[in-house]
Amino acid sequence: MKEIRFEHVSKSYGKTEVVKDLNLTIKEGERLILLGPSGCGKSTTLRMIAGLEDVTSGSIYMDKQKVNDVPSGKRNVAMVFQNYALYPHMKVIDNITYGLKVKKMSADEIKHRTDAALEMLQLKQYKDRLPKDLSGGQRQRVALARAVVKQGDCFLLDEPLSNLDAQLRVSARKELVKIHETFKQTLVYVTHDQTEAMTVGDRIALMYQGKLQMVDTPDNVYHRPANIFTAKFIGSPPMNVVDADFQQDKLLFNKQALQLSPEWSRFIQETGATELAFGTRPEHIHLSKIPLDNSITGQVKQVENHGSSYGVYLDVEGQEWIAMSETKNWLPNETVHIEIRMDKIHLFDKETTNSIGYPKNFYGE
Amino acid sequence: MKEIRFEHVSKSYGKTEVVKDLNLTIKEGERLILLGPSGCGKSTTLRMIAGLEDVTSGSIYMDKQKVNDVPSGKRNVAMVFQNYALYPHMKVIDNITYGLKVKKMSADEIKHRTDAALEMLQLKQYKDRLPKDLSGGQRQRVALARAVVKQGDCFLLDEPLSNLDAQLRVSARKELVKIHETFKQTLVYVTHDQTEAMTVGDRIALMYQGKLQMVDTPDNVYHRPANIFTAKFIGSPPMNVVDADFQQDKLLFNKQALQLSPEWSRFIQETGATELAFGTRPEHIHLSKIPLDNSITGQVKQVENHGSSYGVYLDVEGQEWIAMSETKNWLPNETVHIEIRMDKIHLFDKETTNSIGYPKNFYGE
Amino acid sequence: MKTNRFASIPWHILFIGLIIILIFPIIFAIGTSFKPLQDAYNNVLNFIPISPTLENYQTFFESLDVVKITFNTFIIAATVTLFKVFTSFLAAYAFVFFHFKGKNILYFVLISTIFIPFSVTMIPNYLVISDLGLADSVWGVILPQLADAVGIFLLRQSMKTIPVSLIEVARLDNLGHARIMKDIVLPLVKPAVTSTGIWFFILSWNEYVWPVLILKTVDNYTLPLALQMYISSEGGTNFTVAMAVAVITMIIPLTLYLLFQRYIIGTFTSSGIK
Amino acid sequence: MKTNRFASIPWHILFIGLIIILIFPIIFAIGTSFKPLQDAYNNVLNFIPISPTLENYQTFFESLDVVKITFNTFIIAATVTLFKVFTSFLAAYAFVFFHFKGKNILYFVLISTIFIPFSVTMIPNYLVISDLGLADSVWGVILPQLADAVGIFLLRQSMKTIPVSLIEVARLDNLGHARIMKDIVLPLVKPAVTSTGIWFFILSWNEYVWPVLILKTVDNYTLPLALQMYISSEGGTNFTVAMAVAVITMIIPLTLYLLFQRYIIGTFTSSGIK
Repeated sequence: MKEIRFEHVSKSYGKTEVVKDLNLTIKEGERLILLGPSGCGKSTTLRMIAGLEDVTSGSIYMDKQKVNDVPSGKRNVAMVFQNYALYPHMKVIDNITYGLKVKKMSADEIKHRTDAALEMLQLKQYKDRLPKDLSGGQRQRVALARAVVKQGDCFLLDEPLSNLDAQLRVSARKELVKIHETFKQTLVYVTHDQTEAMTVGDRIALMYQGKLQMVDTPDNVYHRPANIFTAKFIGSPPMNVVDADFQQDKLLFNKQALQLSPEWSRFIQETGATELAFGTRPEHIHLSKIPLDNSITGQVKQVENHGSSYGVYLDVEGQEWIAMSETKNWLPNETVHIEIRMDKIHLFDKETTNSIGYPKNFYGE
Repeated sequence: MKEIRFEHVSKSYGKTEVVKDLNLTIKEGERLILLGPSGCGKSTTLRMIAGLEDVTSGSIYMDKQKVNDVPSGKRNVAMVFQNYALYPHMKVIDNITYGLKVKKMSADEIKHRTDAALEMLQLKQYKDRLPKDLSGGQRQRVALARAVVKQGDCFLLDEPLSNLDAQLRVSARKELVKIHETFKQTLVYVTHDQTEAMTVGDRIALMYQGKLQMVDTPDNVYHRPANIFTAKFIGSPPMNVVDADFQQDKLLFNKQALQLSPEWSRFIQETGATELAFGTRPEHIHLSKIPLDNSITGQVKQVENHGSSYGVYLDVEGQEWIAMSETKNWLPNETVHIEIRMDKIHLFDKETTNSIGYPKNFYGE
Repeated sequence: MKTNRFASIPWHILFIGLIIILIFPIIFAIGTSFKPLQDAYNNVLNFIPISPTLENYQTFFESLDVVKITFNTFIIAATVTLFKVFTSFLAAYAFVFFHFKGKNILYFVLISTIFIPFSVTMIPNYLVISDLGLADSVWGVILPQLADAVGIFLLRQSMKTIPVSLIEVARLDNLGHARIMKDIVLPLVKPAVTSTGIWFFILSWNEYVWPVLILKTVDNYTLPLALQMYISSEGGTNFTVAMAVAVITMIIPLTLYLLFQRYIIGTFTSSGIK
Repeated sequence: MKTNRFASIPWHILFIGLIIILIFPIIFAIGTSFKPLQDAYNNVLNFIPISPTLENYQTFFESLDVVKITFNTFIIAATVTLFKVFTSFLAAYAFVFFHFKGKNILYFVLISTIFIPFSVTMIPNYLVISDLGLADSVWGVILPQLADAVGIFLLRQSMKTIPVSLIEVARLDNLGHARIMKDIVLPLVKPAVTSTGIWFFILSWNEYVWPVLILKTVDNYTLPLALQMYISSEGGTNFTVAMAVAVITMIIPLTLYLLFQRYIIGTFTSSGIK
């Protein structure tokens, strides 16, 4: 149970800077998700916490102690690897207890911890098997058990569910949350999967090209994205983010216009922004064959079946939009009317790609 | 453009039967998706069409011709492999034209086809690169181009998008549909991803443990699943499928009951089923803190953030349900009232796991 | 991949050729060792003895101290093998799991020695052994053979297949290198260690050029030296005896190979673990 | 993995030991080849010549037809290499991409021949060569060396890294095996083919035991035979000349190795493609 703090941490391999000036505080006992596409530096960040990678510049602290030069073995962290990293020649029980035995822990204590972990992860009947005789899900649980018995200060997980199939992943992530709620260690979890991030995390740290994009709760990351990257990365299908001009109290898409609320209009005027990117989630769009108040029009390009609803790809003044619809009765090239939930829109500065924020009193602030 | 027909096709490796008595007709020019979890036999099925695997018993026909003993090279099929299978030592352009050149096609025809493919797949500027100098998405497009120029009768794709990241997959599958609509070859597409299957397929053939589970349109597979496996495999989060008893006009969950519509009651009585499995999708459940008409109660176990909505795990009479909710104001162990859209329910025979169908006139039949 | 009908003539010719070149001489040697000299001369290319005899074996056992010679051969091969495997294991571990300056150059230089003719190093080694007073002793044969770049190469290849995360888990548990080598790396590369060891053993067992330079007394001879003695005997009158010695020389390596073939074929077909 | 501080004494001792055993004799040989005989006798363990001289090289060039000998060595090594690589390539292709009955047993038997002492097959081969009237000719040296199981093993290992789907794509395009081998497999395993070839070339270049049995006339000698002649000359009075011959013998293999080191180290560090 320790706080982990990154202060201006950078990491380079040769000339490639994979983590750039990272400042991040991981609170004691929280579940922090490091989320991002492959190559964004999230795994490297996790490995720097474990001491498996050197820090090129900056400092990492655990509570008050600077740990840059503390070797891995002295940091008291437990880690679950993507490939599980089980010792192939050791039985399940030996995999779990080996790390404790080399520490010369008392046999009683080892047994106590191991029994609890085997129980919690339903591994009792597999304890004499070799890893190769286990299914993927069982191996993953053994890796978890091995990390759990260590009772380290920090619990680090590197894409722990990515080798499981979709069904298993759902139950595994629930199990993980349960384990964390038992031990309450500081948990850092690396994933590229936004669903895992949303469901497991207390907070999400989104990274892209080595840079931290946003750190906040899943709700805020989803509903109040700090920049265009975050807006488009979180949510499936992704948010529509298109170019728009602001004039008086309207958003212009070429010749078409959307009326903004007085709060938004005043707010945009205050910030002085003119070149904007406009964001709206596909599920906040309502399509109609007949004209609606404050709507714009677009042409249907393609309809995709998503099961519970249909994804309708639209051409709106030369930009591609996607809207979710309950029905599939949309014909290619048909002109449709697009109504947007104006209380759920997002606006970004086109140059900095940052959100220009939200009007005060709009979200009850 | 050929019809492909499987008649009682089985395939075994030693004693393991990976495809069991498959009967399936793939219509001329359609997009058929072979969908299923890993190891279900879908790839083997595809490879039997290509002639890369022998058939153990049964027959495969292309139009009228039995092709069991026709070698791969004479079947005139084009295939895209999961790993793309680009020749690493050949430039993009050579990868694409090599197969045509060995057929001694005229240089004009080769150039004509290749230029069209490079154009369509936006590969012009990469044509002199080696595969290793391309991104994953570009490699995938080269593999597509190589298959396209062949203009074979059938277009076979083995998990063609699984090595791409989420964002790219969305655009790649749209591109694929567009290509198919240009050439209209019979297209067989193997995937384990239900979203791909739903969005790309004219029809979906769902396989599990070597057996065909259901072949139908995406809409029918989603809305009218033929059995419990199909019901739970398609949809995310998966459909709730729980044990229920039928008595008079009610479904019983232990001590709680749901009133069925007269159509359903009459229908169930006609089929004579009593031991049932009841299915309802998470998005067809409405949760409430106050009692509602025709509802049952359950205890909240866990709430998961899914971004646009929340997944609420419930304990209903000892069985786990999941419901989608717009809000997250559900406390652990709180008792909530569960209202179900009774026009969207599914019932299965517990023994055969097959759907017992739907009452006549219920879906306008 | 679908079964290939493997029926065309050129492929059959290839494999028959391979068998003739690689396997026929072995069968021939065994056959000849059971032939009387006269028979062997008259029917050189017929490898089945017309009147089988053990007299060649008898001659060998009567004229030399076979037990002593076999023991010499064994002690040299065993000691050389143990040392080579031990030093190769340590070096391979360092090359795979350490990062240090000049690592790649050092590896390159060491591996380069595989390509140096033995003749080049033979004399320098001989001089050192003479200076140390170890000429005509098995220890003189052993001393310059305590390390072998081939072993470093083979074990490094095998260790490279160990996922680095296994070592990282151990490091997070604060394990030292001795512990990691003994408890984790050694069990995982056991097949490679075994087959590298057998490879060294057999090479040393069959070695002629170096021992013949060091060992002068017939009592200190190894089996290949005894074999060569009969081969080069005046007038070729002993070549059937030589074949008998050859068969005896072959027995121990072949037994070892057959006993551990599972490991060896494993290392020679895959890359170690799984 | 994080940089390991590679500073502890035992590791240094290990690597210094390796260097002494593997590299020191080579430097020593080169040094001695430039020493006058007297100097070499007086300062055996000092490998830097006090008064460097070329007289050892001179002696060699004056007493033997060096060009002829080098040419013999070369023609044998080149022919043997070409054949071994060719037969190995075909056999490896069949073992990797065909499925036929008895494939695994055949592979096992062929690979087993790697472990058979050369002494065993030497006499049978010699008898056949004599019968064919090829004794004392380079062709007699070449003939029994047209195939080598080591080559089958190495090229099979390399071909196994080719994704089967590449071959399947070719088969869907109705390509024959000759075409697949030439256009797809050969370019992809070129590094392995090159380094296997160099390996065979160098082994054949350095070979002593077999050529000395076949080649009787000094004019037909190869470099290692010439070298051995000086080494075993009466009284050891020619050992500095022998070192000069050793250095000359080493030049061509070493040049080849350095020229193609990129390929060789590639094959010796990874498994062929990427």
